[in-house]
Amino acid sequence: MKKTAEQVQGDLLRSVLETSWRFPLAVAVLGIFVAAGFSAWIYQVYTGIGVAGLNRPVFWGFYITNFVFWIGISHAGTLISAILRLSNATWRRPITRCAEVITVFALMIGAMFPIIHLGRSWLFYWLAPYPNERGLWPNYRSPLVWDFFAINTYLIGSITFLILPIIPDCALIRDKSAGWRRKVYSILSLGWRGTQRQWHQLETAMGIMTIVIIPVAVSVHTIVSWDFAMTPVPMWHSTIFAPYFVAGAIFSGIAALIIAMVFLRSFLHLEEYLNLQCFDNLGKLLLVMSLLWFYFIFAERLTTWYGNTRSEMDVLWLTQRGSYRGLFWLMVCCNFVFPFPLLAIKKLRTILGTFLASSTIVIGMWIERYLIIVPSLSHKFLPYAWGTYRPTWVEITITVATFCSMALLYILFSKIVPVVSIWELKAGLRR
Amino acid sequence: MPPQNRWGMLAFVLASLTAAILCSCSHPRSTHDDHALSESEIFTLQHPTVADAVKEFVGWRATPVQPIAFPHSKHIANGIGCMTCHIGVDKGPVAGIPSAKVCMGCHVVLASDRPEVKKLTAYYNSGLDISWQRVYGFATSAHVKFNHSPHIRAGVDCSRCHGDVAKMTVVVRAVKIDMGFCLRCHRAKQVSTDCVTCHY
Amino acid sequence: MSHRWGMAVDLDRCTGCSACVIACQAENNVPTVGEEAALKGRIMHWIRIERYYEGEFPNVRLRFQPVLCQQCDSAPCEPVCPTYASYHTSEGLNGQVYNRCIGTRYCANACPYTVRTFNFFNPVWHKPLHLQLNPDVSIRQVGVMEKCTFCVQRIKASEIQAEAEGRELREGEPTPACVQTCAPKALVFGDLNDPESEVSRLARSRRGTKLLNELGTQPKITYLQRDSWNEKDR
Amino acid sequence: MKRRDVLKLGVLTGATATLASCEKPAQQLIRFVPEEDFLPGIATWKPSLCTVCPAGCGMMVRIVDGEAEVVRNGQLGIINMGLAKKLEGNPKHPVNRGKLCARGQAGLQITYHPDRVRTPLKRFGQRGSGVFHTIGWETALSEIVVKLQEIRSRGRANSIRFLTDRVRGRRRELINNFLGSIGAPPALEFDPLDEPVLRRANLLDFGRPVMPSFDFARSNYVISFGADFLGAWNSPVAQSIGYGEMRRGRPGNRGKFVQVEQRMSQTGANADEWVPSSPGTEGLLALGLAHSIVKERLRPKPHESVHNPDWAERLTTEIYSPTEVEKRTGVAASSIERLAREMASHIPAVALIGGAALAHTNGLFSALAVNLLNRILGSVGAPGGVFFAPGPPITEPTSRSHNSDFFSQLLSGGFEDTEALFLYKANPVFATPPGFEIGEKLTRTPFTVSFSSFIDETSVFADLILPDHSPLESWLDDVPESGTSEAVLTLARPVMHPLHDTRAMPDVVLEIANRLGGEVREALPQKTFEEVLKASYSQLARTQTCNPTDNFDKLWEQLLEQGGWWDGNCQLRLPEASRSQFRVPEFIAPVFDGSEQEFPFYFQPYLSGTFLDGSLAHLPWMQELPDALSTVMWGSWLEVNPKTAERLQIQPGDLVRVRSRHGTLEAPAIINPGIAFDVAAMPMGQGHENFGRYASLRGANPMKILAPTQVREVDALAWAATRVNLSKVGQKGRLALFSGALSEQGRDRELR
Repeated sequence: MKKTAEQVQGDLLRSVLETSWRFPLAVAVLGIFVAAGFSAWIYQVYTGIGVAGLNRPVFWGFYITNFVFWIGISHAGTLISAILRLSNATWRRPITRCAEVITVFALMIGAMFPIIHLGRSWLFYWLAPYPNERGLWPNYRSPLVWDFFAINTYLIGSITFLILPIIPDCALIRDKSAGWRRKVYSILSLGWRGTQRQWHQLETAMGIMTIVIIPVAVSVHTIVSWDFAMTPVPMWHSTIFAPYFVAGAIFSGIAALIIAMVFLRSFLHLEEYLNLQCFDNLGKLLLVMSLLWFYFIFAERLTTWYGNTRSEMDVLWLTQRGSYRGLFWLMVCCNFVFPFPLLAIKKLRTILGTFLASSTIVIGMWIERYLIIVPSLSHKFLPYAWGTYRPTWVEITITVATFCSMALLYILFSKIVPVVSIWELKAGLRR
Repeated sequence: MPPQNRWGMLAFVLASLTAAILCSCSHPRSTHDDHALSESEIFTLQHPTVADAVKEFVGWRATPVQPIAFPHSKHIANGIGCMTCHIGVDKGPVAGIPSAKVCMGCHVVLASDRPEVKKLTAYYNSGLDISWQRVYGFATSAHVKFNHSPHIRAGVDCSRCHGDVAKMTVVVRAVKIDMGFCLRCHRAKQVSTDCVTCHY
Repeated sequence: MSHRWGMAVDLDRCTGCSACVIACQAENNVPTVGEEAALKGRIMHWIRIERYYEGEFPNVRLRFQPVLCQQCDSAPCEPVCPTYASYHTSEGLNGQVYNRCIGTRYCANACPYTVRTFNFFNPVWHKPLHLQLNPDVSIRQVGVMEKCTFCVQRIKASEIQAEAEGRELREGEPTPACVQTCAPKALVFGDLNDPESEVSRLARSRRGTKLLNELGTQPKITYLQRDSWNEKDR
Repeated sequence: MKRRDVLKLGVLTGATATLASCEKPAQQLIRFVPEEDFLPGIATWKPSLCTVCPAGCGMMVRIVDGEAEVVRNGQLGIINMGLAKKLEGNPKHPVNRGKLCARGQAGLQITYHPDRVRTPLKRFGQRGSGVFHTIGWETALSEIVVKLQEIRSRGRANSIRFLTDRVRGRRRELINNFLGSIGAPPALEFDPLDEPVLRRANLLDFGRPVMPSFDFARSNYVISFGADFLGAWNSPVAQSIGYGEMRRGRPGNRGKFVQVEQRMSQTGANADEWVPSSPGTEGLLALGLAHSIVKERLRPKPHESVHNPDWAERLTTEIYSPTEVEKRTGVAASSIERLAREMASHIPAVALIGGAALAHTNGLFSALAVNLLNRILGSVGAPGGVFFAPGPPITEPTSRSHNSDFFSQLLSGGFEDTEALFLYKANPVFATPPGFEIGEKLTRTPFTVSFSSFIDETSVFADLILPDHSPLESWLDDVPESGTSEAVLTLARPVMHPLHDTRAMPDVVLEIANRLGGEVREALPQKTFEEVLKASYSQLARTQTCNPTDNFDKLWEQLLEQGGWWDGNCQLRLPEASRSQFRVPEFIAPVFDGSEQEFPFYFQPYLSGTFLDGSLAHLPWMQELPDALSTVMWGSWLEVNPKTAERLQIQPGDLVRVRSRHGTLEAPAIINPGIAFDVAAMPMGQGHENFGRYASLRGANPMKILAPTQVREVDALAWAATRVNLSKVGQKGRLALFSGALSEQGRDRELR
């Protein structure tokens, strides 16, 4: 039986207005992990980047892997919801917001890593252009500077994209609550009165953002891929990298979204809203991306193998049958072999099925980034200078901490704002 | 012990551990196989304390306190040129700081009754030199190599960078010498502003 | 006239004695990192002698190949640096401005010759070993990239000397530390803009090749390949 | 727990200087008035000479002023002083002509080494325990004087011994004069870098017990039997310069270089043709070549050059025919004949021998065989050949005694009765097989004084350590023995003031002589070594052969300015090779210690290109310099052929136990394609018990498993005459490799 607008409202506001014992516990546990990661970073800054496992020739390791990974995850939300908004898919209504939230937080986390990874983190601001009498500016030919601008644009964009549809809901909470909470939300709701004019402005704003955000999102991961593709490193210097990275980003993004949704629906009792239909549709999307991913890696590997340049073949074989073969084949299983049946077969494309598939995909995509970065660096052109890389506890702690911080931020967010857009759902009911 | 043995460590253990290290990290880490070395036994660029690091970062430097209140004004007034005492400045990179030996060259007879000169004599007689405190000079993190002699050949007046020392009793840092300061002059005189001219 | 510093490495003369490595270390304040760091592959030498075995016993051959910064004309390390810490100097060297370096290590990835070394920690000297440090070269801090500079401090010194004496630089001055000490004269340094200089002459040799020439980095170092002996040579 | 001892020791030695400084940071230290005048920040170059190996190269030292923490009359303070910053070759010096090897340049770190002995030390507790406490010079000196007087009063002066490493020129003269004047035998020398076998051969053949020099620059063909002449053998810098010219110095004429050895050395790596012969048969191969040249009349009248009838008749016998030689050497007869033809048709051709080839029981035979080959090639004293550096035109320092004497003493047990022993630099405890029991002998010696600047395995037994100045802080002179065609005297004044409370050994000896009084003082009237040098160099002015001058002081200044005396026009011709008649030994197969069944591998230690015999292992620069071939840093290793490793299932880096009849050691394995299947090679120089923080308890010392075998007819250690067996320990060793791949294809992945 179909729920009335009031019931919907109640279900969705519950998470904000009532607090269960689970909330503080989760915050505490995650908080400890995040604190650990933070102190590990302080230790690194104090002692020197050498406490990481990096060396010559492997100058980039876990940190850049995480950077690429999180920027990839950030494609979960904005892009998906934007596309779905454009295509006016109604089933998108309950999921758009939790998707956009992932984008914003994943971006924040991802953007931290280049700074963590710097030899002299305290000078990161030299990436930003600011007038000075030394007449020094950042080097606009450097992909890292492109990154700086792309990521910031994307961050601002997606924050706006997230905030806009939140305003009416904040107004709603304001009206429903009293005391301090009323004060807070009356500020957050930016004087939303729900007048015809305001609704119209919101719609147009969303319309514009939806269109603007898509090219921005694509550009971000394109540029991240160029960090690698622009340098003459075996297996990096390839034109396929830009689309390959974008596809991979959306791939891992959707997977992350599905995982997030599973937790939300169980913890916040949103079973009716984040229902099988959402998972089924997302599952189909995921299947497409999985096939696309496999197509890309196949194309990349085949071209390299056929081209048969010595330096590139060294890396190719190193990953496929050398010391990295274990990781490589695990990645292939995680990203394709295992999820493919789960997503392809209708019977298996259940909530559990999509959840399992997504989990392996997230792991697989992390490994993929690792395998793009480390083997190539360890086997550059002059064999005499070949090396290996092994992460230290500092890198591992920080990596773990970032996953926890993602969860933490998500939980806190769901405490402040309903993770499912109430007014959009109502709008859906009205039809 | 290879790192992967530590992989199992729980994060909150690490938190306390790192915190402990942070507190205990009072002397710079030796990249050599660890011998228990006190600060005085090793030479490194690491700042002794975090505070020092911050000071250098914001470019704050303490004003030097000289062991002897040496009046530049008086000496210049008596017609002693800079290069009489600061030898080598026109030949090489650095301007020499005269040792007590040089001072005594005159002061064994001149003004030997003045209190400050008495201090000087006391130093010299006990075989000691005066530990003058640096007034100018660059932070190590500037990685800059300045050479006086070409500037003097180019006719740059000492006061251009060191202020009007003739009017100073005890020298103070009258000019803030930063990269902007150098560049303004280099641009004006149309001499090289290539980074590697000074930074290597 | 402006200079274009270059080098020639005659692999037929090089004996792999490593004198250049220590000369460089002494001249440029290259720190020793200790066994732990060495195990991690973090030693800091600016020049290394690569050795490659060929064949099987008893028909074994061995090649030595000194590798240092190739001072490329089209250097992959330069465009990628976000802060211009690695840049092209007016005399065509691949400059490395330590104080401008924030330690992205991007240049080191881009360098196909793996000649850039990185200060993973602040270097340490057990006193009084620090008294040997060369005052003409800055001591690099933690988090800073460094590499062979063709002994730019020597270049600058001799330029200032020439300016003081009001003359042009002569052939043979300046000389980097590695070249100065090379007993079999395998390393030759000079001005490529001067067609008469020995280095220009060697750069035109029939045995001349560039390291990883196919990458189009246009190195300023020419490697003269080893010859095999044949009866006719008299 | 052993390491802790070493640390304790390190702390104790550093005591005076560091303890004071521990409390107060540098800027609070007192300042001393500078002892010298200099232009601040402006480098000056002062001549000096290199003492790290026997080559005796001339150096220029770059001096720039700086602030140093020094001890002056008991106080720690800062002083502005000229500091040595870099060592380079002296461009004018005939031996190294402006060039200097890695080891020589690293010598700079000896002066600034943190573990240098900074003040006189007195043994404290057990002999050899390595625990000392600091004492003043006055007490130390008077103690020695009293002891010497006591010994002389008992008429046992002849039981006083002075053991040095290679020390030449006035320092040796001074030591021997001192010993003579107190009635003691001349100083004994122990220098692992020396080649006593070759000296003996040259004495027999040419009447001079001298290391040879080579004129590679003009040779068209060089064949080296095991001599690492581009690495650490004889006069490497001079030889490298010559080699470069031989290769590329003469347009259109590139000389050929052939190396004969079982393990590819850094020198062998540069050969056009690398010939592995079985160990100890190098001499046979040389004779095989000689045989073919004579038989096939490849040289005009080869018999003329064969001065010794023994040789003459033996050469032609069949036992040296290529076919016969092939049987023993494993080198194909065809290639022997080919090589013979090549070298005979590419005159000037020169042969040399050194290293392991001389360290077999039949080393002397091999050396004589190579000398013969040189005679037949007509390259003795000829351009592009082998020659002997002329001696300087002033009185040769009293003739050197070489390792031989020391070894004969050891072997004859003559060392036992020693009452007082003076040690200068020599470190026999480290560099001799345990069979000689030198450690035990030292513990039994009643009174031992060491002039060492470091507490090493030998000086740790001393009762008194009177630290010498570092070479850069001392007056030095030297007479290079080889590597030059000119007569050379290298002379150097101190280039910097001493950092620590040390004194130059010669000055201390003079001081002791002075205090002993009587005929000793009369024999050594001078107060300082500088006076001694000046006195004996004054002869130069009087020498008739080369432009004599009446103004010696002017000449003296010139010498100090230039860094010594040498003169192209003043060549002393090599005396026509004496046709000395001696019984040529028959070829006898080399004898090895240990049965082939139980110990299947020939064990071949070799002089490390970085540490030499180990005397440079304490320098961090040397420890971190990747070995030219194995590319190992901060450790030692064992080299085996890939096939052998495969057979024993040894992976690179596996810890391997090496066992001989005289001991065992463990070292990580390195796969070396350039080594014979039945040979296991290991570098000397690591495995120090006591040698400062960088070397102590690092790696393993191959000398410690060697048999105390003697070379036939020479008092010398046959250090390549031991057999070993190899077994896996079953764990990985610590191995810091620099190289990432063995071959350029990069197929053979290495540890990194």
